[in-house]
Amino acid sequence: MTRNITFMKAINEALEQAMEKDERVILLGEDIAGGAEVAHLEKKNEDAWGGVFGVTKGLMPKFGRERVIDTPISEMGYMGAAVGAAATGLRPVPELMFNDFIGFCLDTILAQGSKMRYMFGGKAKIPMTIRTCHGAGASAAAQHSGSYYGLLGAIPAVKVVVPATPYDAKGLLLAAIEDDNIVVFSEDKTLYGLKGEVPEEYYKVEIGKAKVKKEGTDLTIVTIGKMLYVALEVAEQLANENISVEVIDLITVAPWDQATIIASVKKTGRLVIIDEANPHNNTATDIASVIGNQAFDYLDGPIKCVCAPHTPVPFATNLEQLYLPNAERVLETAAELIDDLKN
Amino acid sequence: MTRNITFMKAINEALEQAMEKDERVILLGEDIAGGAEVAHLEKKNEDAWGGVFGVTKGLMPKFGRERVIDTPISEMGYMGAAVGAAATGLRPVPELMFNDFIGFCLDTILAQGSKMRYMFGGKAKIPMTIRTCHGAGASAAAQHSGSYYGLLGAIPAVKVVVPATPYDAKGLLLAAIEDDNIVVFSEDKTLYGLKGEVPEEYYKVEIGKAKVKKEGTDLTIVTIGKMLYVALEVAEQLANENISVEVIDLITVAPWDQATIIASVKKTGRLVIIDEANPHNNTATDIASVIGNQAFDYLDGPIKCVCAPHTPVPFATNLEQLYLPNAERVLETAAELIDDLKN
Amino acid sequence: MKKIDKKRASWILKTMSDIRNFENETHRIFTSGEIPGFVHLYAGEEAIATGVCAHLTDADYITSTHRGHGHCIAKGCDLNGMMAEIYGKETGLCKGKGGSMHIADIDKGMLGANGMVGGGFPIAVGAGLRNKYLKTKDVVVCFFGDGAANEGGFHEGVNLASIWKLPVVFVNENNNFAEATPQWYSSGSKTIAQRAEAYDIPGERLDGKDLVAVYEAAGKAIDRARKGEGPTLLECMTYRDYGHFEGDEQKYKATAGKEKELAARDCIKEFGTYLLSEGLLSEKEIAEIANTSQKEIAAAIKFAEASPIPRPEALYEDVYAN
Amino acid sequence: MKKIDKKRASWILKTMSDIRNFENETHRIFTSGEIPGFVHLYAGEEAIATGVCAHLTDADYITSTHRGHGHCIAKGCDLNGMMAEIYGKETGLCKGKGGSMHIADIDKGMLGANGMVGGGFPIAVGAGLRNKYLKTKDVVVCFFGDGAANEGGFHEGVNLASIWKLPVVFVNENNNFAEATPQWYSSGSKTIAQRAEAYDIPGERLDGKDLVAVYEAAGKAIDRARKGEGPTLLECMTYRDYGHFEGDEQKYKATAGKEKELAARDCIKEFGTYLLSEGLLSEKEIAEIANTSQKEIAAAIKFAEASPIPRPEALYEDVYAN
Ligand SMILES: Cc1ncc(C[n+]2csc(CCOP(=O)(O)OP(=O)(O)O)c2C)c(N)n1
Ligand SMILES: Cc1ncc(C[n+]2csc(CCOP(=O)(O)OP(=O)(O)O)c2C)c(N)n1
Ligand SMILES: [Mg+2]
Ligand SMILES: [Mg+2]
Repeated sequence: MTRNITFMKAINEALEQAMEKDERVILLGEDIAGGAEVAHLEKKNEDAWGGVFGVTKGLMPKFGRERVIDTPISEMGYMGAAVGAAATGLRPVPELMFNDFIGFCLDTILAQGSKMRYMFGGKAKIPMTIRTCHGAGASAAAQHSGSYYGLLGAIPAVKVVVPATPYDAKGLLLAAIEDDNIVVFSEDKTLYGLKGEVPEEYYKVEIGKAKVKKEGTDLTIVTIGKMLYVALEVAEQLANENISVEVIDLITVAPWDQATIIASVKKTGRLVIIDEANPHNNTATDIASVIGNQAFDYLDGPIKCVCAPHTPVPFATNLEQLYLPNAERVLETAAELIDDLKN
Repeated sequence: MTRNITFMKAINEALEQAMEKDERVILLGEDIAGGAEVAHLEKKNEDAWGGVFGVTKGLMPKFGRERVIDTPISEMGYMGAAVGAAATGLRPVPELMFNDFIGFCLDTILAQGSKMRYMFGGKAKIPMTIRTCHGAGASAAAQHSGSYYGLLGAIPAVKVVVPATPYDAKGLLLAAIEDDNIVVFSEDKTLYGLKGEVPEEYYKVEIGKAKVKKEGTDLTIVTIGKMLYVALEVAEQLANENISVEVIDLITVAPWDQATIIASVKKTGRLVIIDEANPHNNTATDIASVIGNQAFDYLDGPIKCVCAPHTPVPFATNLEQLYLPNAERVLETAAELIDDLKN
Repeated sequence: MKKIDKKRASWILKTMSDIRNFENETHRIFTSGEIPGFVHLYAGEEAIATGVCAHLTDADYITSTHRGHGHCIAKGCDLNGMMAEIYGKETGLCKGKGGSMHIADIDKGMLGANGMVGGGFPIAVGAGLRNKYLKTKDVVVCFFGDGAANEGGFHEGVNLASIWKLPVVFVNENNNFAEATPQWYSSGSKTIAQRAEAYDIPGERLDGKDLVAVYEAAGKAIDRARKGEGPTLLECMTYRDYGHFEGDEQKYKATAGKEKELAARDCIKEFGTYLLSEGLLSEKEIAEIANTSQKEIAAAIKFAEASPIPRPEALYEDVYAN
Repeated sequence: MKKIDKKRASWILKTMSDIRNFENETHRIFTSGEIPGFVHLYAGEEAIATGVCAHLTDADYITSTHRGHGHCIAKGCDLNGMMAEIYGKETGLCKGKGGSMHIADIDKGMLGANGMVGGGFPIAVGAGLRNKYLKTKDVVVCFFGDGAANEGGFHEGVNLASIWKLPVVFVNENNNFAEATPQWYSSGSKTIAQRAEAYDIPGERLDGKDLVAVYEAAGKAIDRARKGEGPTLLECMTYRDYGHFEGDEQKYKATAGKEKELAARDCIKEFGTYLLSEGLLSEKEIAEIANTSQKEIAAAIKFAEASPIPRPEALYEDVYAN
């Protein structure tokens, strides 16, 4: 059965179903339950927080503190512990509260977890899913608003997924937890309240497969995460001008789906990529480079990237709104490609 | 006066001259002197190591342990200390022994040093130069052979330079130390023994400016670090087939020099970029994306990137050689662009 | 260490009151929805920032935490600029680009609130290294929470300060919780002070609600640092009046017992009692200080509200130096 | 803890000899230029890996360091596979893709040598968490150097093991140096053992050249861990016979005094003397073990030399699972 539930609830449900299905799945993170060893909470088997945004709420009461493990503020320690637990047979799902904290635990991913299998000649596998959140728009300022899925996606052996809808969030997270590799599952913190249709049962969304969210013939827009909604807005506006936009939600940032994008570009000849990350060495530029090479003969114009500026995220609300790629900027960019179509 | 000295000596000399010129310049790192508080060394005012490759050899005897500071194995601690010292008026030059250790100290760069100026409304400046080394080819295996200049180059406010010649190494390092920003100075460990002409005196090479190392009209090859020598080899081979290659040494990876590349591509219409980093979200793809956009109308074919494969660096010598971009692979790639020119 | 004379007593009481009023007002305004983002209030812990910073000049440095308003005020940052910053206004200390978690004023020796728990350790070490290298007598105070004591940076930072005998005082604010996680769960050691043993430096746990206790312990540690004798670790037991951040339900807080008693204590009132008993200030003088403080905070709010938002171009400014 | 009976004594002596011979031969071959890369030799420290691993089964885990050959051998890894790995051959334990710094055999409970100093702490904690979660009685030993004790990961790892009472024994190999930096320079604390105080766990410094001392201290700590009583920190004082890595001039080593005396000790000879005095093995038996060991190492070298280099396609394999 399908219900209309929030993005946050979809993630919570995926965690619950993954834990029900497989005893090896454990969660680790700072205050993902909250209130460990606080007597009156323990007595009532209650979690004080359920994560800073409440995403893991209710899981500790259901599965106990053995499986929903509050950690001290020791990102390197518990993220590396997840690597160790995964290498020895568990399927940990650590939470990095904000992806901006990656600088504290990158070694455990970059040098340890992602390389073990290769360095050990194929003997290890590291089935772990790192849940984290990214994105500006919540006035969380420079150190809590970055988008680092692209930085992580550059690491061989690491998969990175960025869901944009409650449906995909649930199905992708279930797929990630079943995956035998390190999968980074990056949630846009401003989407937690977004509602959408989500089946009750256990299902998976394929990692590595992009989704065509709207078919079109004149212009392809590829999006990551909540940039999907920017693209849909743009598509609607351009439809008024009789320009037909194909919108592709990338979903998996690494390894991203070349086939779907190439097929679309062959049709439209025009490509814009929207990525909230800082503009250099990111997923958008990677796509532009690969597609520019693979589909060169089909392109009617240059591939355009619309990204955040090359700056930290500012606190003031008006500046933060300017920081985020929006429909206006995408329309301006698209205009450079479709001028000839307008009449 | 100009002498023929090694890449390593050029760096050593730059450090020496920078320290002579400005008392605020101090060096920090693991065994950059070596033997701190070992009685018989202290008596002779001798350094036991001078860095793991000997790059900083002789600087402690000359400037003392107050300015050439051996650190414990605490990358986060001393790299962050460099940020703190820079924010309060010194010009520290910390050494990260291998760039692969970035996962231990990324926070101090990503979240602290690079963002301070912005977060503080322009009140801070962080004049520090991080010396580190990258690159495969020394049988140093997966955790000591990576190339992460592109990862660092993605961070706003961080400049990244990668010298390919002794001349540029000295002049760039002096420029980096005079720069008021965080500059990552990434040395290819396999170049340390390379000799070249280097002036004795203090001089600077401009950060942000690429160098045309060889002029040509048919094909542009942009290189990073030692990939320059791969390109020069390719250029020579193609010259035999009457194909004229322009070789550009990027030198500065962030922010990289658009103007020089665009000017070249306008002339040649064909672009190959060689980057030893893993292939996704790296500097090569960034260049391909930007140039593909800016110079679209001048391109006779797709922009091609030749990078390391999407794998860790293998230990076995034969595999490591396959891992590295080489002339053969670049020639194959170039062939796709210049087939029409051959006769 | 200077004694608490009348002038000092006034400064301390004023500073504690400024912090309390600033935080109470921020709480009120946040609840009304006018301040965006994450805000962590320092109310309840005033004795620590104030008792420590009473020993510092503008030439001394501090590193702060996400709960940084108190440290800012105690270090002498401008109240108007602070409030405007929290509002995200152009007149803010950081031009509205930092916000509550990143307020800083390097000219005042305030090296920034910090959104990264434990982010201050290495920065403080670096500032201490600079002080030692330049042969100044200036010190650095690194404020950090009980939760931060479990970050690797604590270990690296304190160890570096120890081996290099840096003039850094590590001031732990043990308010019993890191978010919703109690210190007694997250630390292997019963106290944070005992971790000093791992670096052969002095470590002391003390009553962080008692201004005089903090003032004296900090005074000793700072004197020691100025004399070049190296770092000290002080663990100040305290409690926060509000939740971890604005919006926290605080379910984890004790409903009775010792923790509740600690929660009930008011460090400003206690200091007032001390001042009266020592004859340092009169009831009237105390009331006047309270009054002035309230007015200044009210003025800061007016200033912030009347200030313009940043110009759009500010988005691109202040990335690179030069 | 099991006593050192005849069988155990033979295993211990054989293991120590294997390590010594493996390292001496590796030194010889490296000098001849046939082995590439960075190689860090364990010779001189045999008593630690052996005395500790004598208590372990294949179901127990260890994490190792860049100086990992000794741990590998003591944990029962195949000598042929190890030598072939160091040569970068297809028949190596890691198919030649890891090399000296990354030898591993998860089936033997050996979670890998590690090129990152301190890289083993969190991994050991994770394996310990797994053991506890699965309610096994298996333990994890985390070997680490004196230099590694200054990494933040030490602090985070030991603290996590302490609060979760994990079955992890932290075995510090204090060989006086991290590369060319002495422990007495890099650590604020005089001993590493005293850092146990920061986590309220037992900590002990002991003679790491004395097999029996290591065997007994490790036995106690491992028993404690198996019983669910949590982690222990052991600091084993030792010295390496060779330089930090092959090629090191070792200028920093003492030329006289206590350090030089430590350097002169041979833990294998000392253990031999013990065996004779206890009547556990005869001179002849000892000589036989030495002999067998030499032959096995010689065979391992032959095996490695005769083995093929990896197929080119191996470059692309073993990145992703599935
Ligand atoms: C590196 C990092 N990890 C986690 C967080 C999320 N976080 C913010 S405040 C906090 C609790 C800090 O506790 P403590 O150090 O005791 O300071 P307090 O809030 O009690 O003043 C946490 C976990 C963070 N901001 N940075
Ligand atoms: C994170 C990290 N920092 C630095 C190094 C370089 N390095 C390799 S071994 C070593 C010294 C290690 O000393 P110690 O822990 O005492 O072990 P030992 O070599 O004495 O066995 C250093 C600094 C590294 N490999 N990894
Ligand atoms: Mg706290
Ligand atoms: Mg050592």
